[in-house]
Amino acid sequence: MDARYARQIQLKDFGPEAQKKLARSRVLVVGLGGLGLPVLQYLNAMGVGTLGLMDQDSVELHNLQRQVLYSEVDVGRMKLEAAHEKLMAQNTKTTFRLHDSFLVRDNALDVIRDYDIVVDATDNFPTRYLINDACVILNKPFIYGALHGFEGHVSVFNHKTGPTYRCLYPNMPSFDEVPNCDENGVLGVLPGIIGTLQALETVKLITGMGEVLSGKLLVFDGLQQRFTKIGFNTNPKNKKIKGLQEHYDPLDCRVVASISAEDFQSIREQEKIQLIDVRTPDEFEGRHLEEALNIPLDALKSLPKNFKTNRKIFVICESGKRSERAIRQLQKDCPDLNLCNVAGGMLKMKTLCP
Amino acid sequence: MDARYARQIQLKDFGPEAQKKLARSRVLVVGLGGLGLPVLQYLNAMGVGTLGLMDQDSVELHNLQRQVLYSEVDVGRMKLEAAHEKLMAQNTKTTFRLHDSFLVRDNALDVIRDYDIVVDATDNFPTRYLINDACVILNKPFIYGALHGFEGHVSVFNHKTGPTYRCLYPNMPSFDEVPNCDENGVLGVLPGIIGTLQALETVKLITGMGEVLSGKLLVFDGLQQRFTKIGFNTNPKNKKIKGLQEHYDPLDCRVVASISAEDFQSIREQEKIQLIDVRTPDEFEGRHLEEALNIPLDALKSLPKNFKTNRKIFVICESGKRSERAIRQLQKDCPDLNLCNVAGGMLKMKTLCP
Amino acid sequence: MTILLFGITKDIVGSPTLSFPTSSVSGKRMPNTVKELKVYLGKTYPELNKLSSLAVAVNNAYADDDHIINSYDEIALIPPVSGG
Amino acid sequence: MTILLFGITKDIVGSPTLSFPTSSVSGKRMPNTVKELKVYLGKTYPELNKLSSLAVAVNNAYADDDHIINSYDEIALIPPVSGG
Repeated sequence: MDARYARQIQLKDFGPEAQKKLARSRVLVVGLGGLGLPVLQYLNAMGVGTLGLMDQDSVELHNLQRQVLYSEVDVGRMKLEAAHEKLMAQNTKTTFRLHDSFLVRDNALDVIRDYDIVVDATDNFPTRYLINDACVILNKPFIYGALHGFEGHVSVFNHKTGPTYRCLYPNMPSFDEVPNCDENGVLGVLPGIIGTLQALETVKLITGMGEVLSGKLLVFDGLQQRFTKIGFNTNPKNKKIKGLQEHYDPLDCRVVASISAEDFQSIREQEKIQLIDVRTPDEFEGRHLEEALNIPLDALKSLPKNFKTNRKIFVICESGKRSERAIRQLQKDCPDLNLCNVAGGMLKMKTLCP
Repeated sequence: MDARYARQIQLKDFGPEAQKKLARSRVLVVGLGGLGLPVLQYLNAMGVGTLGLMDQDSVELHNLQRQVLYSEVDVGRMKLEAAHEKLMAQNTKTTFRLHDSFLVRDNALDVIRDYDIVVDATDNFPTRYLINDACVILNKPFIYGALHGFEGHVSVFNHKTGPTYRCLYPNMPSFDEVPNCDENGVLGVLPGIIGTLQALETVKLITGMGEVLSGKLLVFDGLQQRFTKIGFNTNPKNKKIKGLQEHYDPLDCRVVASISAEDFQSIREQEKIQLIDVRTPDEFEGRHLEEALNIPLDALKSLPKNFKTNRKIFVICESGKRSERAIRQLQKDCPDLNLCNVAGGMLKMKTLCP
Repeated sequence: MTILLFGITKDIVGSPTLSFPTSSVSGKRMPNTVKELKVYLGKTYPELNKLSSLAVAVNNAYADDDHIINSYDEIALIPPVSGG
Repeated sequence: MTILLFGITKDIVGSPTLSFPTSSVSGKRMPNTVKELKVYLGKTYPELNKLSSLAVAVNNAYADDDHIINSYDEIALIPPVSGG
């Protein structure tokens, strides 16, 4: 085997056999963000033969605080292109397969079918449940990682007869109970810790060495430096999924068009915009953007009369959650309105214009 | 504060104050290898104002298996130069200070003095004890990380009245009891896990948030996925160090000149070399390099008569440990001999020419 | 009884742990099952009630609603998290 | 008594844990202190004797040579490691 991998081949519990298994394995990484990048950097360094990259986002400035593979010059580029370029330079022997789309109901089975293992490095519940169901249907294990502030989860789901994501969390939380997608903050280094732990589990799964985190949820609390391991069992009915659900997207961030606070700020500086602030009158009075019209969420039945419905209408609240709900509410009756959520809301705007 | 850091500034326990503290802090990372690189990538991403880089090694092919910041084209370049280039592209706002040397007794106090925190990302005991003593003398905390195969250690030493490295391990192990330096294997992703945990402790120390791993040693076993936390106390005499020891180098790898198996192999292919194999006759008979002369370690008193003492003499054993000892033994009497250890020994040579 | 709080439950309660006095001291009736504990906590922290999806661990093992708990157990509330 | 082995002690023993029967079962005199445990282990695994620098933890706390141990303790042998 390659001298390049000598330092791990010389390990008694690893050896040339494990290296060969890595070389022959095919791993799909869904999401090229905070979790996906360290997973890819280390799997690529260690010699995994085929790596699938899947994402359709572009690099934004505020990604750089935790997505360490990207440089400042990559801002605005497609993540897929930027990540592929750097990973190729790191290891020219790896076969890269590029999937220039998000993982959705209509492509999930076809994409996952050709891989041995899936790494869930996504940032939203709908895709996590989709990965779970597709992996159960195709009988593939997947390595789960997820974040919240200073905390992270790691587990290996659907490994042989082991439990699945639905054995822990049977149903998707509704969109107003747990922060989803971009709304929630995360300490820059947290995805690095969780992503490298995911990469380790991937390697253990491929090579068969050690004990895989199957049937165990590792919960890491970075503030308290506390690792808690929770045991849980397979619920047989969750292993019997035969087809995907009709919809995974009702809670998907991507259904509600959103704009980063940074981009929103540059648009504000260039043109006259239409903006609804759905916070309470008290919050509005505390501080608001001058072009904003205040209609609290519970009073929002329809658009103000003087708004042009053929032009884009921005909606803002404190953190981006109520404004998302406002958009869903308005879209129920008028699905064609061009509504756009200001991600992060006034909290983010305040960091931009202190 | 910068929109770039919005995702962490919006965290209640972090906020703009913590971001300012990061920007004002000066962190020295000693060693640009498996541990140092993830530490630097994440501290740089998160906005630490001043980062000190210290190393004098060049990138070797077998580094790429775990040192993920380097690309294949960097092999042969100085680590300092390659790492600096990529970190600059990642964050142009960071101030980088480059220390183009190893940390040694004669420069330690002068270099460390100008930093708030030291990250111990070295790969050998002498430098770890030197960092410990210099940090005690200068009253600086340091973030310790170390590896062995599938395992890793993390702790924060000399934080206020907290314990030091010597409170855990009072004296440096002798060079034949615990593997040192390059000899021992390491799973590629392990330094990623330990390095990101070191980066987290660094950020907690700078910002004051959460509980710092002071007085606690975190021991991670990647095979068993076991995190063990050991409490230990300050031994007051270890806080009273007033000056560095005369020598830290008797066990230092760098004192014994060594060559990587790869480089050794290319020299072998180009010229006729002088080589002593210090293994037992049995081991030698099992397999040896054709130009090798077998003198078992315990029979090695002086050089063979027909060896040219003005030319380089290579010494090899099974793993590189006995040959290192052989060189120390020979150098005691003749310090000017041009002896060179083949790192990794026959074990590595076998991976090169299977 | 010690309750470790993770994810949004930590944000709702405002602290990483909760400690309960044992029933004999407080005089109040203590929850005997995971379900009763959820109801009990929901009274003090109403926002917890809207979490339809919440894993509860008793002594490091996932526990159903009817799992019996006692005052020496270590409980953890682990809601799903989505970030990546 | 369970002994967790780390670093080179795991390599020497060839396993990540050691379990001791309690003295009443084996009939042998069990070690009562950390020092006695080291001597005891050194007889079976002579290579352990050359470790001049070895941290021993009893129930997750660093323990000196004269620390008293009993059969229900969890012991960990943690030698220094140098890689980076």
